[in-house]
Amino acid sequence: MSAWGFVFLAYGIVWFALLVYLGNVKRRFRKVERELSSLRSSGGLKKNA
Amino acid sequence: MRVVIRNLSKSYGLLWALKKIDLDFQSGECVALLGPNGAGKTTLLKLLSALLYPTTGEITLDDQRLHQGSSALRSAIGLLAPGEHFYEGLTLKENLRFFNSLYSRVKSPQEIEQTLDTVGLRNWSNDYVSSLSSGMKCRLAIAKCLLLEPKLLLLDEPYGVLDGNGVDLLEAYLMRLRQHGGIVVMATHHVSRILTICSRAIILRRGSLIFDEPRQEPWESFQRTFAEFLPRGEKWNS
Amino acid sequence: MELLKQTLWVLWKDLLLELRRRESILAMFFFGTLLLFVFHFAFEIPAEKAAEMAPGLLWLAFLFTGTLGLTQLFQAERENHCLDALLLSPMDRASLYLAKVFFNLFLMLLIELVVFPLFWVLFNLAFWNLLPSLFLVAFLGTIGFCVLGTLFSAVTLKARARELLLPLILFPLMIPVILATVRGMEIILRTGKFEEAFSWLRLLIGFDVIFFTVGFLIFEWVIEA
Amino acid sequence: MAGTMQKRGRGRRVTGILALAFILVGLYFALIEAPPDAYQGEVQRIMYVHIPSILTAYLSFFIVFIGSCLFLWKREKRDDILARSAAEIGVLFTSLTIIEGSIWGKPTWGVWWTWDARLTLTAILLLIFVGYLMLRSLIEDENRGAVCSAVVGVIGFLDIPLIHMSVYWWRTLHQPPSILRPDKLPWENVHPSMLIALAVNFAAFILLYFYLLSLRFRVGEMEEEVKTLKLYGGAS
Repeated sequence: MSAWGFVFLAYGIVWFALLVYLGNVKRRFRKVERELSSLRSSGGLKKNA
Repeated sequence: MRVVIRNLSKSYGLLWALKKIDLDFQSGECVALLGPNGAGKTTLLKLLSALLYPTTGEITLDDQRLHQGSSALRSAIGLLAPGEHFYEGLTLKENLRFFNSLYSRVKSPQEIEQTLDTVGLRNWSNDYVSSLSSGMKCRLAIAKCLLLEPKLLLLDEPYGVLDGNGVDLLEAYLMRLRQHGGIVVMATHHVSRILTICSRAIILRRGSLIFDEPRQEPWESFQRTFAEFLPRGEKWNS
Repeated sequence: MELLKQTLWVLWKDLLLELRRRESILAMFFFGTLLLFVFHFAFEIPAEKAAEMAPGLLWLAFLFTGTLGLTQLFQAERENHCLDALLLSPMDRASLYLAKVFFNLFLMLLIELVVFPLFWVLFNLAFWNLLPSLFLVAFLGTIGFCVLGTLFSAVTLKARARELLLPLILFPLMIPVILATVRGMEIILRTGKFEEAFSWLRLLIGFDVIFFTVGFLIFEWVIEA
Repeated sequence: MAGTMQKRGRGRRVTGILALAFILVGLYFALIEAPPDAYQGEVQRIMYVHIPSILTAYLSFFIVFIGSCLFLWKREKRDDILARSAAEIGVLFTSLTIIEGSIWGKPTWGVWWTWDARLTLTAILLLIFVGYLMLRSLIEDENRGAVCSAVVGVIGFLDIPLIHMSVYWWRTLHQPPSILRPDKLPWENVHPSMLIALAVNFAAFILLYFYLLSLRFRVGEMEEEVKTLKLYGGAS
């Protein structure tokens, strides 16, 4: 492994991991946003009234 | 002594155990807390004894709000849960001495001995609590209340374990407590028993208050409301 | 004053229960000695290196024994909802913390009083004259362990997998105590002079004081949560 | 309430774009502009990622401390969500720091892991973070979990200086500080563009951190709102 190999390995892991985490948070963001809008529109579930 | 409950609700995760309860207890009252299983009776008792804190609303004792720091208020509150609140490894006398010291009540050993005698546990006073039957543990709980003299006494289904003599003992004590200006709140399923001594009845269903009236002799409204909670075929004459 | 009285009463209760059942003290004692044997088989310590490895092995044994004690600390309160009984009473929650710290400290010191000489005998070490000063270092370390351990024993009281969670949270935070105690003992063994280890002891005393005050203040919120 | 939501949303997008810009510029400086180090050569470029991520890890631990203190004091759900989000991102950055540290260590010392003071400290920080998140997941009761995690957050932070002191004393005991170690910044013959690269990358990491934090915080807030809606929806 040449010196550059290590550098790219380090940079690659860092930015890949951050990208994956960003995607994960974005996905959770959209999911909870959808859930929220559906809840707000139907005025809350009447499940356990 | 006055207990005011305003807009009290308690939720566990996504479920409401109690929804918007408003109650007002005066000195000398004996309140029967009735309702099916899971109606929120035990939750209400725990909130009243400051073991749980409300999600919304508040409870005030003599205009002092019950919150986390109010340790002074707690010396006036007693919770009688049969079979609980005692160290199995200690003897009866040690348990009583220990809890007396926590409530900083100064009671001489003779007084403790004498109280144990009144509840009929004199010859077990040096035995371990683990060797007692559940009925005797309930009597020990009564002895504890006799010594700690709470103003607000909460009871969680004491009738289940007490024998005839024990029930008389308990009801005599409750009567004396009410005469001294105390308040009694008892959660129970022994409806016929509690109706003979209570001054007011409250029915909870799924966390909501559906009935709250003082006792009167021909109590049709109570019978109508409570009929659905009686086991099939049982008819009782109040 | 009230605080002290209640602390003494809770301590009296705990000691009485422990005297009668003797479950914690015996379990911790035999577990400690068992660890010594296990270390002996596991490490094959040559005679001359025994002195150097002694502090590390000893303190490791106390750490695990202490954790065993911590998981049992609130056991009496778990039976019959006795914790609710204590919370019902107007007692000062901090006195419960004080009582439990002293109780666990008392148990661990008792164990250390026995396991220390036993370790010396098993690994036939010399330096018997150094034992008192070594024990003082271990004493300070045990205070640090009990102060933080009691708080985390209450923190994990109602958590699932409580016995696994307690060491997982406690040990990383105990690293200053582990390093200070073991290094302190090692220096004393090597140089034979107690003064040499003063820098580590100051760190240890700082740890004890800081986390005693923090634990004392925070305990009420944890136990009532 | 809705007004501030839009403002915070826009604020977040701006930090996001800024972060992206700084990252690109930082990459350019770190990989191309800055000269290789006189001793270590190209591999020293990992420092431009390693040092900022350590600082971000410690920053996130500080935010967990702030969130925990505020929560213990005022018991507002908002502070608890802040602490939880910061801890989650803190775990990410701490583990990245350790990975980079060992990648950097391999060519310079020939081993993936050395008990070097800084690597050990980051590993301990990660263990405390993991303990924090594990505790929260293992306590059923919402409020109790929040209070107990806040306690771990506060005590963990107060313990950091003591851990630092003991680990550094322990390190100097064993290994005299050699010149060429990743944690020793080669200040003597530093080239100005190296400094710029470090500064830019540092800004990039901080901006990215706050972008991720506010995004994760928003997710936490909305999850909380969903819970209250379900709760109050039922009871109204």
